[in-house]
Amino acid sequence: MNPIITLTLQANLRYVRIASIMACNVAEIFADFTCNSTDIAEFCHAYELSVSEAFTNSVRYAKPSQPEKQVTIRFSSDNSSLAVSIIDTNSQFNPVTQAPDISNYPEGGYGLFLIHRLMDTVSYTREDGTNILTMTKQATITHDT
Amino acid sequence: MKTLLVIKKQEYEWLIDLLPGVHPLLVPICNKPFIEFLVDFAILAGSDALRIVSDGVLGSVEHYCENGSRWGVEISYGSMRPADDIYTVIEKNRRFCLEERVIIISGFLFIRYNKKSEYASLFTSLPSGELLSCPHGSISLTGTSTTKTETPGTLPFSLAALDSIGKYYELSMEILRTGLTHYVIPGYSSEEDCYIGRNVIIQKSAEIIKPVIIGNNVQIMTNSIIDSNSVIGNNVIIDRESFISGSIVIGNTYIGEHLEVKNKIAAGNLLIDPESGTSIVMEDPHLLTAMTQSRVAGALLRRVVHALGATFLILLLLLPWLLLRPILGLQGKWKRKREQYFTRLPGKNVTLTNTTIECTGVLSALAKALSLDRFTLLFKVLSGKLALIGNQPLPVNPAIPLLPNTHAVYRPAVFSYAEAEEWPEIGIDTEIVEHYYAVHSDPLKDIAMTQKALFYRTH
Amino acid sequence: MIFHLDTSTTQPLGVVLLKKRVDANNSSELQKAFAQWLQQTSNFVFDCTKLDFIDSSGLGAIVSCLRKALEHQGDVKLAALGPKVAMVFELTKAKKLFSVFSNSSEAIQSFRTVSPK
Amino acid sequence: MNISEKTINNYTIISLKGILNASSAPKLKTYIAGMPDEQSLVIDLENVEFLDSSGLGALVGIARKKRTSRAVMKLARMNERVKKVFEITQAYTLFDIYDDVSAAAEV
Repeated sequence: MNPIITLTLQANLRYVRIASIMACNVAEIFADFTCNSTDIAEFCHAYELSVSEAFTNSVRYAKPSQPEKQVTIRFSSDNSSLAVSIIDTNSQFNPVTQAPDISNYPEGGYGLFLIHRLMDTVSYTREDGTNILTMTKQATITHDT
Repeated sequence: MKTLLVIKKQEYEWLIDLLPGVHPLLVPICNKPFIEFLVDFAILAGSDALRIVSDGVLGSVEHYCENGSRWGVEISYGSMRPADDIYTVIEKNRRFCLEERVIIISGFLFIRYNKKSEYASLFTSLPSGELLSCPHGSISLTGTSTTKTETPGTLPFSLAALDSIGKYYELSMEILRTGLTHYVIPGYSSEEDCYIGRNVIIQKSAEIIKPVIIGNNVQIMTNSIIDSNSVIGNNVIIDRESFISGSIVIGNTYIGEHLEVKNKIAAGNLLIDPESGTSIVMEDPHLLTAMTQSRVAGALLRRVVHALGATFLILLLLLPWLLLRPILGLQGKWKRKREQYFTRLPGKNVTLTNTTIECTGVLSALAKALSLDRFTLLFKVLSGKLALIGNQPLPVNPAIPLLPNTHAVYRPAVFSYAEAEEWPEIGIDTEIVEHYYAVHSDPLKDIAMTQKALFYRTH
Repeated sequence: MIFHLDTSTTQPLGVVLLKKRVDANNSSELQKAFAQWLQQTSNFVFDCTKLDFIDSSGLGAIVSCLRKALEHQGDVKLAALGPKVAMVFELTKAKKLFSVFSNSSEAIQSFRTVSPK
Repeated sequence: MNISEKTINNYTIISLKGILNASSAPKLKTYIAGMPDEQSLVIDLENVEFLDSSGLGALVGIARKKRTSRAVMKLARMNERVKKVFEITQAYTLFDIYDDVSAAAEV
């Protein structure tokens, strides 16, 4: 995986849109070179949504004791897939997720579930007090038959 | 003209249990997904837009049909609540139904039609209201006709409700026997009762009797017989000496050796009797093959052979690994990721280090050629956690906590049979190839396959 | 597994009521017991009224019983196959090896009409 | 995000424009909280460019409130991007979804 760009933002919900627009744009530039035009919109939307979800989670779980918290978004890619990592210094969390029980009208808890459904692989590692949530999706290369 | 399809989950739910893994609207009838028959009909009737409305999940249907550009019709999707009646559904889709005439097909219905008949002008001239109905649904028309013509006494189409597996089977057989020319059926056909897909391998000694439909990527092995009135789906293997008659073999099914499938539906590891609805699970690996093999002795021998093979490879690759690993590590080309994978035992997982070598430069090319990325995995063979060659390990997916049961034979391994055969490493084809070899391999063949895998990975 | 000897026929007939499942866990039990029964008679009816699951080991065991009975100039006839069990027999073509009857009295009767040599 | 309001029959039509995510969802919640609980709503989503689960959560929260106070809440004119989120989470099962605002405000 080759690094593309890294963006560090203040952990504030005000900036969630910056993160997700950035993800959408990076995905679009990446997909432009790799996949057929029909799938680009869906590919980009998956990144826009997933980063929006992950960034929101990072901000929500930031400890209020450290107001100058930051969240880093790092993009890297290889020939066919694009990875985005969301890195924060919050406490450890459990990334395994299940579908929320919709019949109870839950107001939250959809975030990680959505990410898992939108992305091909989602991996979570904890290194030196940082959480790294990496989401990867394969750009669909449709073969002409 | 537009067409509104209203299909409630409650009407198709029964099919989910019987044929799991495929959305009922995509269940193949004579190798063509159900929904496509309706799309074809809508187009024949002159529709330029089609909306599919359901209270159930339509994700995979959307994924399959997309926006309809493939058929030159605009397809959209809508949702409804289980309790909604047809008028509420029309209200919820008012914008869609506005201004034009709309054919409303409600229920999990198959429409019998004939592609040679003229439907477009018929539908513009028909008066509004219900055209046909049956206990499980109806077809009706909104808006007023532009031309004044006599309503024909009988309409050139009829309804067949899909409410049981028996009906599904009957309908498939009816189309196969008498209706193949009425519909667009996938596959190559030089005779009207025989359709064969792409990449079909039929052994010389195998016998095929019409009428028959065979899908893509099908292998029919030595001395097997596909008797009349059979539908073989895509990616199916019919193994040696087996006999298929009057049966539907759904895609991605493996039929083992010496089996007799008569008037049944085979889907994955399920065998269904359409008449009684009884189904048995062919999860017992022996039922997939001949019955007499001694499995235990084979398993032990296999383990020993695999361990010896792994030891050999470890000794061979140790020096290159010791030399190249630190260099590539320093260059940052050696990437590792630990992930959980399923083992053969349900509920037990194994953590494997997945190594990827960035393919730039001579050294990494060399490391890749020597399969050094799999080096550490070889030790798992010695401890019996992995086989040397077998299936590609399946990553544990939190959305699916258990090993999908389509893998009747699953042996996670360092190298996969698919790699040895140079099949694409993803997708359902791989599964079938791996399944085939997993059932057919013996320890000696395994060594040969490992060699092949090592060889092909370098090219 | 319940075994009894029916002596109403010209030759004694072994009637075996198979249990709920005959599978990898208990098929060897059947084979062992069958060797014992063979010392008393070589004609058998396997009553499958209660049998509702069979896997290939179970099937293998029943086929091996048949083979041994044939070696002793006898036969194994099957009675009252449930739908799932019947499907396994059909699928594996094992059904062709056996005479199958809808209930055990018919199967017993069939041994009476065909007089054994 | 912009919120505008009009009335058709007994329904208040809330039209949203822009982004509905964690940073804008509170604005919607506050806006709705300023209305009587018994007021039935149609939320017009035609101009929602982007919605994530925080936005969805806000809509689900409003739906729950309306349900307890026996008022009606309907959604109208969902675009494909918004629909995707409803579909994955199966949230569409909680709402009456119309493709036309006036049809939604009729019954």
